[in-house]
Order: sequence, then structure tokens, then C-alpha cells
Amino acid sequence: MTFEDKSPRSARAMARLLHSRLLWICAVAVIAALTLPLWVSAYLLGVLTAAYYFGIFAMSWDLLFGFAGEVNFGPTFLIGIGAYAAAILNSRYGLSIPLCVLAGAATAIVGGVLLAVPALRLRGPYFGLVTLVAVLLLLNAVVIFAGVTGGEIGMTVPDVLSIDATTNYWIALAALIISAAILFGLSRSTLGLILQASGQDPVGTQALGFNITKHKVAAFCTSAAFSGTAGALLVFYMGTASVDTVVDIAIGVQVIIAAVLGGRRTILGAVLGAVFLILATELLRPLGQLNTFVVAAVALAVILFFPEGLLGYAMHAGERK
Amino acid sequence: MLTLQILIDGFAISSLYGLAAVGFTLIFGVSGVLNLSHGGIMVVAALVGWATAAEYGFGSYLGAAVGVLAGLGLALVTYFVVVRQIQNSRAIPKEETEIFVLTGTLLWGIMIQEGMAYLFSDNPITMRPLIAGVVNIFGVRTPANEILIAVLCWVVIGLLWLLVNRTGAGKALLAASMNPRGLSLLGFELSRIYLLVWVIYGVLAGVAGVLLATFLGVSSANAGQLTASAFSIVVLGGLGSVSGSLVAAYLVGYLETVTAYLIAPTLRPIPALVLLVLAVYVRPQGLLGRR
Amino acid sequence: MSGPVRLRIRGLAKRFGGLVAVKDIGFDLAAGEILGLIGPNGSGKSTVMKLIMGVERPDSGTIEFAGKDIAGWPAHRIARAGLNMVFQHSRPLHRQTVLEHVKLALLPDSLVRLAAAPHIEERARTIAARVGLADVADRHPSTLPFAALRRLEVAKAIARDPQVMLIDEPFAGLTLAEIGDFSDLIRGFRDEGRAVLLVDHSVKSVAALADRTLAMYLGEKVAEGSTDEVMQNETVRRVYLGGKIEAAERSHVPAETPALLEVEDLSVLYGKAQALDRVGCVVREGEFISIVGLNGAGKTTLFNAISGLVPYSGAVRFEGHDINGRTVGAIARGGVVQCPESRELFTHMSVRENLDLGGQHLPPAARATHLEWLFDLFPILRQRQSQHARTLSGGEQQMLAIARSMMMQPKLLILDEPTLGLAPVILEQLSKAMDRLRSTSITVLLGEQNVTFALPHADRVYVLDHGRITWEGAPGRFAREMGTGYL
Amino acid sequence: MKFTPPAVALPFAAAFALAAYAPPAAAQEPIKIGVIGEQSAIAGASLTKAAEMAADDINAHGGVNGRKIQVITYDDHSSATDAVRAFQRAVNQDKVVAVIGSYISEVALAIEPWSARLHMPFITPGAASNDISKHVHDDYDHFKYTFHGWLNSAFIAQSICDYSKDILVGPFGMKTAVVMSEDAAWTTPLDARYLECLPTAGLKVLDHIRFNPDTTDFTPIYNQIEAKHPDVIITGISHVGVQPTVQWHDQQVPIPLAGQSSQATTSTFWKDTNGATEGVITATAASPGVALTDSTVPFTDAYTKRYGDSPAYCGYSSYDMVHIIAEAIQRAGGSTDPDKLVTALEQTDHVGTVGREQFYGRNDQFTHGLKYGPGLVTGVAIQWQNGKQMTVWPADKANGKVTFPSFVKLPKQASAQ
Repeated sequence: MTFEDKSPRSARAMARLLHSRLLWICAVAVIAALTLPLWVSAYLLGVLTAAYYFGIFAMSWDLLFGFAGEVNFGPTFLIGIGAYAAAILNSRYGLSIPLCVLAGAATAIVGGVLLAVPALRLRGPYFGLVTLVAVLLLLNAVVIFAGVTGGEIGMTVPDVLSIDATTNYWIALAALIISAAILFGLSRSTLGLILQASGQDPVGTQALGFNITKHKVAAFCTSAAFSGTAGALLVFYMGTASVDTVVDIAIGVQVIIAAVLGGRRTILGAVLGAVFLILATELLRPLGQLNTFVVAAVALAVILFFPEGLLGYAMHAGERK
Repeated sequence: MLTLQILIDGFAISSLYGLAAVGFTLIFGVSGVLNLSHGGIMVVAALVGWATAAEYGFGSYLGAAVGVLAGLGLALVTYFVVVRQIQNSRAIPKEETEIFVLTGTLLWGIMIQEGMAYLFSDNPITMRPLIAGVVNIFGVRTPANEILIAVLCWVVIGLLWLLVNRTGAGKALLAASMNPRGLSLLGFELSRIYLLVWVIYGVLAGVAGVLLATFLGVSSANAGQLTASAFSIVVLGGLGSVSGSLVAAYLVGYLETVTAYLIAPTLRPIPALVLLVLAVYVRPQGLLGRR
Repeated sequence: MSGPVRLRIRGLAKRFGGLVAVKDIGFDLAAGEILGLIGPNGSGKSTVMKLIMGVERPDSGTIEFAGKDIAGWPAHRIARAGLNMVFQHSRPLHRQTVLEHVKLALLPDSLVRLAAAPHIEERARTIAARVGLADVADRHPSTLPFAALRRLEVAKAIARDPQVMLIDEPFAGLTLAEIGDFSDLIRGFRDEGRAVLLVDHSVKSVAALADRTLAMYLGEKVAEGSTDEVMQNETVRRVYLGGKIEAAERSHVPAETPALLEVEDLSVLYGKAQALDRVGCVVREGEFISIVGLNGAGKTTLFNAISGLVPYSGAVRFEGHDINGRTVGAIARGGVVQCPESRELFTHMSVRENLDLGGQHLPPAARATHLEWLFDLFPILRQRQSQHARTLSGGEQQMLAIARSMMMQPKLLILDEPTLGLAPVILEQLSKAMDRLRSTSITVLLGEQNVTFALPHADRVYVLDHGRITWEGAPGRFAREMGTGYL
Repeated sequence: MKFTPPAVALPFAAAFALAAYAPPAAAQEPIKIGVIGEQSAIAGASLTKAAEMAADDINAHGGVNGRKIQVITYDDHSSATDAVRAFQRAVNQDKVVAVIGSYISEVALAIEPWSARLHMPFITPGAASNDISKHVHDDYDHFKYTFHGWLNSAFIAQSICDYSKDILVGPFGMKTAVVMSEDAAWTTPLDARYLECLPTAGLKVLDHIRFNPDTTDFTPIYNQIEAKHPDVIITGISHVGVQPTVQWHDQQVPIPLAGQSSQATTSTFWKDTNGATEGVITATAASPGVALTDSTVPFTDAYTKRYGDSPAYCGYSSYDMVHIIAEAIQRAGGSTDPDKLVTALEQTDHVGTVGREQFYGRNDQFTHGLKYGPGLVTGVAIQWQNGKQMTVWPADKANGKVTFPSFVKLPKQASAQ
């Protein structure tokens, strides 16, 4: 797609159209999300609730990959730390949910810094491996310190957000919209610009006078903060913090797939991907054990044929040739 | 006594790690692909081998053979259906091929794993040992099969070494891992080289899978774990360095065994992981990797 | 007209592993002057810039700016201090508009400022206008022509409003007209009282701009002074032209012999850059053809197109068959063998292994005899047989590269810049080898910027300049018609 | 601007689809029971199959007050997340009256709070952790909706101690043991009870080993154990099974394996281990061809006839639990109101396939747990002998004698009896 022939005015117009198209998609999505509780079964709301938290995970991941250019194989490291911190505080010291969530976010940020350190030294697969190992270590830690973490069983938290599906849905939706607004805003802000630059061309960006170390660490912390918060909320939604809900590699894989599926560097696409992934898994439950297989196949197909991702495709669908 | 025990016990498992990792690193070295469906391919070889041997009663040897073929076949499918598609895709920007290959093979791996779980359930299976009985080495009771495995691993690795260092095709392969452009300027077709390396990989993964099935047993649920361990070993040894992977394999294998014996079986994987992180920090290019 | 000294550099040195990239470089750069830094590829001029900018850490030496020694500072600090570098390869951000690129350069390095200050918007637009990007300000780089991308780099530099500007190869890949515009922009900086360090291999364009010039060769300073002095300097001329141009007229290949290789209307686009523009040339059986031109002129691109390494429009016929679209391997096996500028050796393999790979398509017997012949051609390789290629000296590596291509028994051997970054001694040996090649039946297509090396062996010469063939003829006539204007 | 990208449309289209089928409320609509289990796992599959059989049997006999029982199965891939989602779906979407779910304590424990929150009777037919009934005991009014349909770890351990005494200590004069358990929710109380009841049964515990459930290489563990020279290894394994058994056999560890090995209770275990399980003893619910009650054999035969293999331990209990729920509904006068149902379930006294089943009361230690003891449910001990599961305990049900493979060293041969 090239605009060589087009006059700059039409190019500007196209840019505006693109923008409006994105707004349009969001509008549709938000309105739909807001009206769902009116006519959708409590069960489906439950599914979407989980999906929205995954959406936040995926967005945070996309901030790191899409903007800072860091391939993080271990999103569940950040998620898990936040989730477990919150869960432990709640079940051991009976702190109130809001406090626990805050604490979860805080702890996750610490984790984010831990992860940022290697990121500044290592590239590509090497950094990827470190993130992977981080998760494995966390997994083992949880099992070893079973006394505190409940080990393989996981721990049941005394408090939950609510037992009413609709309330849970609203909380999740609120969390999602707020995170989306902030993360998307951030990505379009000057910070996002600097971040993208340092991701795409570190040397050039430094030569323009930007301390990319500072900005990358900031990116990791932001990503961690949101992962941690969502992780904690998920725990208080599920009522349990267990390895296979918030730490397992499989969860991380789901997050990554969701983000890539929805469209890299779109932040909002990640949400789309997450909803699609989890809803699909749920809808295909009648397939019994094969549902995961089919979902993976669909995701693979999307990656092969629409590498732009769902949102990317939606935004450029018109312009192709 | 205990030392000898550890030496013997660690050797078989390390050799197996090594065999599994070599193919993985070879592909990366030659075509720059990290194949995250690696574990899945091993599992398929193991399960198909087991099914042929036990379910359909064709006996261990035929079973093993069929298993290896299955591994080879699946490796080629992986290459043509997933990897090639991504590498040749116009829509995927070159600088992002890597992450796409990673995600793609990851998904493919999940598909394989789920498919296997559907066909064979996720119960671990074990193939009947190729040779039964135990041998007593200075008072250490060692299953004959374990010895056979160690030997087979080294035979295969030896054959690979001969192939790479003594045959034209092998030399070309080696050259491709250093400088594909230079090789194509000498009249070699890279596509053929890549095909060759995937064939080799398939065989190696297949053999490793089958041997694993006769040794520790395999379940479809192991796929992820197998990939992870191969990945770590390969990075530790230096991406693309065959000898590096072998060294790393023994390092990890023995570290795990020693931990299991001297500290506690539960902590088995941890020291290896820590070592890995440290190694990657201190020497990002791996033990024998070149920058 | 030049003002106070801005940059005082002394004893700057940098080595990469074994290779000495920069050795004891020192010079002053004053406000309101343009200092040209010239030298052939691999002479270390770009490294000098990177060292100043802090992209690479100098091993030793001082870089004094505004009274402080900034050597070894992180790049962003140096940039904030008031230096700026215009990179040779513009790597624009794919997803940002031109305007956003300029804005980026205007932003403060702060984590808390989320929205750009209002004035930045129009600042950016004015700057865009100044470099002539006003009406494409809202486009994405992928939709812009190459020259515009270079302008974008300059725009970013202006936005940083630096006291010292380091400009790396601004003219590479530009048309003559564009070179004019750029020269004006750069003069503009000087007139604003900025100190400008201009690196370029195209001596011509530097000469037109620079107040003073410094010539580097193999990491060392070989001459400094007014541009004319430097141009007359013996070493410089030898480095570039290999001293006096002498050539023996001898066209033993009759014009009616069939063409082995015909190139017609061959054009190549790198993204937006027109690397080759309807190039045509003919190589007859048994001829030795030299294509001379400075780097960036398009020689390598032409050869890569012939070898099928880059897509192109137009026709390349070898022995009458159009080979456009054949795989690289197929073309090489067909008999068109390129010995690339970058040598592309198998560095972790022995010399012998490298050669064997070259001869793999030959029957063993033929391989052995051919190997012998080559060892006579390059005796040093015989001794080095078992050494790893990476342990060889530059000259030896070049010989190995040539020998390896020769192992394929090519019908047409393409040699791209064999003299690149080689010491004169080595050149002698290579030159002898070329002579012996000439005496064989083999057809050679040689690409060179070093005219002295290129001419003596050549039957015919083409001059390639900014992607176009600008002159063709016998080497004898070259001295007369091109010799002076060439640099 | 023409624009309906399928991608965006799909999830919401899907939403419509789901919302569309809300079940029509008919007078004689069937009683729905949700059953959650992993289809890829033999135990999980057996659990759901058995429940479906139970439903069919009940319906064949006219159902519950004329209403048919409908079993809806869900695959949870043995993941707590999936299980909770499945549970929510069962309650909110499919409107079941009770849920039978999972043989894995981790999963059951994740579901338990939801059964409390959503006031949905939930019975686990296979999980063993004591905490399940402990929660009910500690906060009855909140957790009372959960029932424990299988012996909890403490009782499993007890039953193992009991049979060890009768078939190992007695005939073979074994005096020492090493406890080897996987590190999981259900084994913590199991081991605790082992440590106190094995000695009273006459087995001195020389060592107590807990290993990571994803252990694949058991050689170090066996060597560690061998160094202690115990007469028997008492196991507590369920996540693992094939690998320790096969390696025990391949390495010819000269010490008998007894205790609880859940995978060894399945009929396919012989094939999975290529016969390496020869001589392994494990506790289980019931065994083929042995009539614990009048319904045991008929059920086993019918099951084997219908599905080709014999039920896993949780197959038996899940079959019984469906019946128990049906009876409870009857007792509650056809009402499916959760609280009424719970009260009715508490009065359960059902002679099922594994014995006489009753639940402990509010004030007992294991509230809503299955009562253990002679005349109630004790479980049985089986030993694999050339391809068959022979029942070796309790004596009155036994159809085989304990023998061990040649490589096993015994303190003394079975005293002639």
C-alpha cells in the first residue's frame, strides 16, 4: 500500500479516517460491553469477566513487546507475583481487598524492575529465556513455600469481590476500560513515542538525547503494575489463587497469543484477542477435550494469514490493494 | 558408591538431554529458527512408537522405528506448514519473523499436545525396554536399557558428527550456519540445506523421544516441559553450538541428579534454572557460543 | 570566518577485537566551519563519529567539548550537551508520521511530561518546512522517497539545535540535484555558526563544501589541511587512485566474439532509493572488464543483481539465456561466480575447507589439479591451508575469497572491490594474480574504486556514477578523458 | 465506510448465540446433574461415564417421581480455572440441581467456595484432601453445600494401615517401611495419618519422602529408600503412577510397593506399564468380580460391557453419588431447593457399589465426609498379578493371595496358612 500518487491532503484524510475507524471499533465494543448484562446469561458474563482480566494482561504485555520491543515469555511472572502477594496478605493478615490489590500492584512493580534489569543487557531469545526461567522459578517457589502459598493446592481467599455475576462483570469491565484508557493514552503520548523509538532504533534514540534505560524501566513498571492489579483482581474474582490460575506457563502463552492475535502494538487489539480466545474456548466446550486444539488452530491460522492481527486487519481491511 | 551411583544415573539422562537438544540447536544455527513445538514432536515419536509396539503389538524394535519415522514426518510438516509459511510471508515484516516463528511453533506445539491427549489420553506411557534386565556395575544396579540408551545416544551423535565433518552435505550445512549468503554464491541451494537440517532434526528428535519413552516414560503433558529444557540447554550451551549443547546437557543433567541425591528430589530442577540465569547474565552468548 | 573551537579531540583510539579501527586521531573543530573527513570504506571515519557521539566507547583519547571531556559519556548525555549526529542509514520509525519524527527530536527527556508542549507542534512544522518536507509532514516514512528520508534525518538534527553536528555520508544514494540541495542545507548550518563534521567518501562533494579536510586511511590520519592541499597529497591520491594512472592499451578480444554476459536496462530500487538506473553493459568471452566508480555508485548492487541476490527490472543474459529469476545457487552453478566485496568467508572453517566447498561441484580429480593451480596462484594459501579463515590477515582473506570462487571454475568471475582496505603491498600481489588470471581463458568482471588497480588489467572500462553508466571505453582513453574529473 | 470485520463481529455474535438458548421451563423437565472431569485422564473419563450409567439406570426405573435424570458433563482439563468456569456454567447456564466433580483435591478445593457462594450442592467422588470436609466443619452455614463422596486421606491411610497389618506384617513378618508420597494437597493429611497408624500396625517408619509430582526420574528416590533397607514402600501417589512403577520394575528395586497408587486402580494400568505393575498393591474402592455389596458386580459388568474397561475408583463412587442425589431429591419430596437438598443428603444411608454410604454430621470431625469403617465403606486392597487385579483384602472379600515378583527380597516367605 503506497500513497505515492495521492496528494498530502488525501493522505491526511486517510490518517483521520483510520483514526475514526479505530474510534468506531472501540465505540461498538464499549457499547456492546455495556449493554451485555441486559440480555446475556450470568454464565456468559462470568466468562467475559475472566476474559476482561486477560485483556488487561494482554495489553500490559503488548506495551512491553509492541512499544518497548521486549519479548516477554513470562507475563505470568508479573501476574503471579501480584496475585499471590494480594492473596497472601488477604488470607494471612486479613487486609481489605482494595489494600491487597494495591499491595499486589506494588509487589508486581518490584518484579517488573527485576525483569527490566536483564532486559537492558540481553536481546531476543536470551531475554526471552530469562523471563521464561523467572516463571519457572516462581512456580517452584510457590510449591516449595507451600506453607505460605498453599503450594500445589493454591489458597482460598476469604474475601471475594462479589458473588453476583453482574457485579463482578461491572468491576472487570471498569478495570478493563480504565486500564485500556491509560495504557492506550500512554502509548499515544509522547512517552509512547519515545518508547517506540527506543524499541525500534535504540542507538538513534539515544543520539537524540533520550535515556532509553530510564524509559524501558518505566515501561516494565507500568506493565507490571497493570498485570499485578489485574492478577490480584482475578484472584478475588475466582476466590482462589492457585498456580494454574495465575502462574502456569500455559496462562502466559494464552496472554501472548491473545496479544499477537489481536494485533501487535495496538494495545486495544490485545483485548479483542483475549475476549476472542476465551470466548472461543468457552463456546467450543461442547467439543470436549478438543476445544483447546481448535482454538490453537484458529489462532495459528490468524497468525499465518492476518499477521496484522484481528484489530490490525479490521483497521486496514479497506485499504488493502 | 554414591558418587558412582550419581555418575551412572546422571549419564543416561544427560545423554538423552544432549540428543534432544542437538537437533534443536542445529536448526537454530543453520536457519535461525527456535522451534517451540520441539517437545510436541518428541512426544509424538514416543506415543506413536508406544502405540505401534504395545497397542498394535508389533514389538519394541518396529515400534521404535515407526516412532522415529513419525518424529521425522512431523518435523517436516512443522517446517512446511508453519515455519516456511511464516518465513515466506510478505505480510510479516522481516525484523519480526522471529517472534512470529516463536508464536507460530508455540501454537503448533499446543495443537500437537492436545491432539495427542485426545488420541492417547495424557496418561504417561512407557515403552518396554529395548533390552530387559539389570547389570551390576561395582554394586550399582543399572538397568541394561539405561546403558543401551547412553550408547545409542552417543552412536547417533557420533553419526551426526561424521555427517557434518566428513561429508560434503554436512560441510555445506556447517558453512550455512556461518554464512548462508556465501554458500549460495558457491552454487548451493539454501532451500535444500534447510530441508536437510530439518530431516536431521526430525530423526534426532524422534530417536530422543522414543528412547525417553523406554526410559522415563512420556505423556502428552510433557511436551511443554521437554521444549523448555531443550531451550534452556541450548541457550546455556550457546545458541547454534552443537558441542556447547552437549556440554550444557551434561552440566544440567548432572546438576539435577546431584541435587536430587544430595539435597532433595523436590528441588531437582532449581539449581539448573539458577545456573541458567547466571550463565545468561555473565556470558549471554552461552558456554561455547560465538558472538 | 570560523569562530571559537567547539570540539578539541586528541589521541582518539578504538580497536574491535584484533582490528584497529581508529588510531591516534586528533583535530579541532571550530564554530562556523565545515571539516570534511574523507577516506575509503573501512578507513574508520564513521567510527570516529560514533566515538565522538558516544555510540561507541573510545579505548583512549580525550574529546573536549565546552571545557569538559565527554569521552565515554553515554550517548544521550552527549546529545543533551549539544552534539548531534546525522546517521548514514536513516532507520525511520515505521508507524510514526514525518511530523512525529521531528516532534520526537524536540521532546524533553522526561517521564512525567505526557503531552507535548503546544509550541512544539508548530516548531516541528516550521522545521519540516525548512528542509522541504512541509507537504508530506503527515505521511508515514514508508510512503516517502529516499531523499525525503535523508531530509527527515536533517530535520531531526535541526530540531536538536546542536552546537556541533556530525553528518555521516549525507550524499550516499542521492541524485546530483539532491546533492545540491543537501549541500545548501549543510552550508546553512555553518552560516548559523554551528560546527559541522562531514564524513563522506565522495571526495568531490566534500571538496565542494568543506573549509578544511582530514583524510584517513586504515584508521590513521594521512593528511589534514585545506581541501585542495589534501586532494593533491600523494598518499591520498594513492589511496584513492593508487597514484598515477597508467594503462596499457591492448584489446586482444575482437569485437565480434560473442557476448558472454549482456546487461540491459537494469534498474534496482532499494525501498525508495534508485540504486541503479537503466544500466547496460556487455562482457565478451575472454574479456577482462573493469567497472570503476566510488563506493555508493552502485557497483555492488549491479553485481548482486547479476548474481540474483537482489530483485531488479531489466534483463541479464548469460550465454544468451535470460537469468533473471533464477536462484542464486543456479546462477553460480551456471558459471557466473561472484567474489563479493564482503568476502563472505566461512570464518570458523579452515582455508582448505573453504576451498573444498568451492570445488564441491567438481569431480575429485579436477578439484585436486585445480587446487594445485590456485596454490601456485596464491602460494600463501598453501601454507595457511589448515588455519581457520578468521585468523587470516585481510589480504590473505581476500586471496582466499578469490581462490574459493575460482574453485568453481567460473565462466565469468565477478570481483567486487578486491582491494578494499588492503595495504599497498598486498595490492602488488593481487595485481600479479590478476595478470595471471588475464593470461588464462577466464572472463573477468572487476568492480573497483581504485583506478590504478582496475585499469592495467582491463580490456575495457565502464564508469558507474550514482547508479548510471557515465563512460565507457578503453583504459588508455580513461586517463585522457576521465583521469582528472574522476575524483 | 463499509466495515464489518468478522474478527470484531464474532465474539458478540457468539454472545447472541449463547444468550439465545435459555432452557424453556417445562413442567416435566429433567433433573439436571453436572459432572466435571477431565476426559483425557482415565479416572476423569471413568467418573463421567459412571455418572451417565447411573442416570440411565435410574431413568430405566422411572426416574425420580417420574422426572428423568439428565447428566451434563464438562471437561476441566484438570485445571482449577476451567473447573470453576465449568461449575459456573453448570449453575448459571445449564441450571443443574447438583454438581459431581473432579477426583483432584486442588480442583475440588477451588470449586468448594463457589458451591458455597452459589448455594449449589457439590459432591466430589474422588478427591481425598481432608480440607474439603474441614471447611464444611469450620464454617458449616457457608460451606454446607459441599459433600465429600469418597474416603478422605485420613481414612485412606487408615485403610492402608489396616490392610498392611493383615497382609504384610502378619504373613511376611515385615517390620519397617518408608513412606513415599507425591507433594500434593491430598497427601499432606495422608502422610500425617500414615506416620501415626503405620507403627501401630507394626511397621516402623524409617523415612518419609515427599517428591514433586512432575518428577520423571525416580532412580534417586529409590536409591535413597534402598539405603534405608525397609521391608516395604508405602506409597501415596495419584498424579504420578506409571513412571515410578515402571522404574521400580526396570531397576528391580528389591522392596515391595504397597499403599495408595490411584493410577494402578485402573484396568488399563497393566498395559500402560507393560506389566511392570506385577506385584504392586494399592487400596481402591472396589475391584472387578468382588461383591462388596449386591450392586458391585452388576455395575462393574455393565460398565465393562458398555465401555470396554473396568471403572476407576472414582467411577464407583460417582455412580453411587448420582443415586444418592436422586434419593435425596425423593426424600426432599421432589424439591431441588439447595437447602432442602442438603438436609436430605445429610440423611443419606445408601448401600452402593462400594459399601454402605453415610455422611458425617455437622459436629463430627469430617463434616459431610464419607463414613469409614467395617460395615460401612472400607475400600479394598488389590494386587496386580499377571495382568489381573486380585483382591487381597479384606479377607472375607479376597479372591487372591499376596505374592511378589522374584526380584523383591522378603523378610520371610508367606507363612503357610
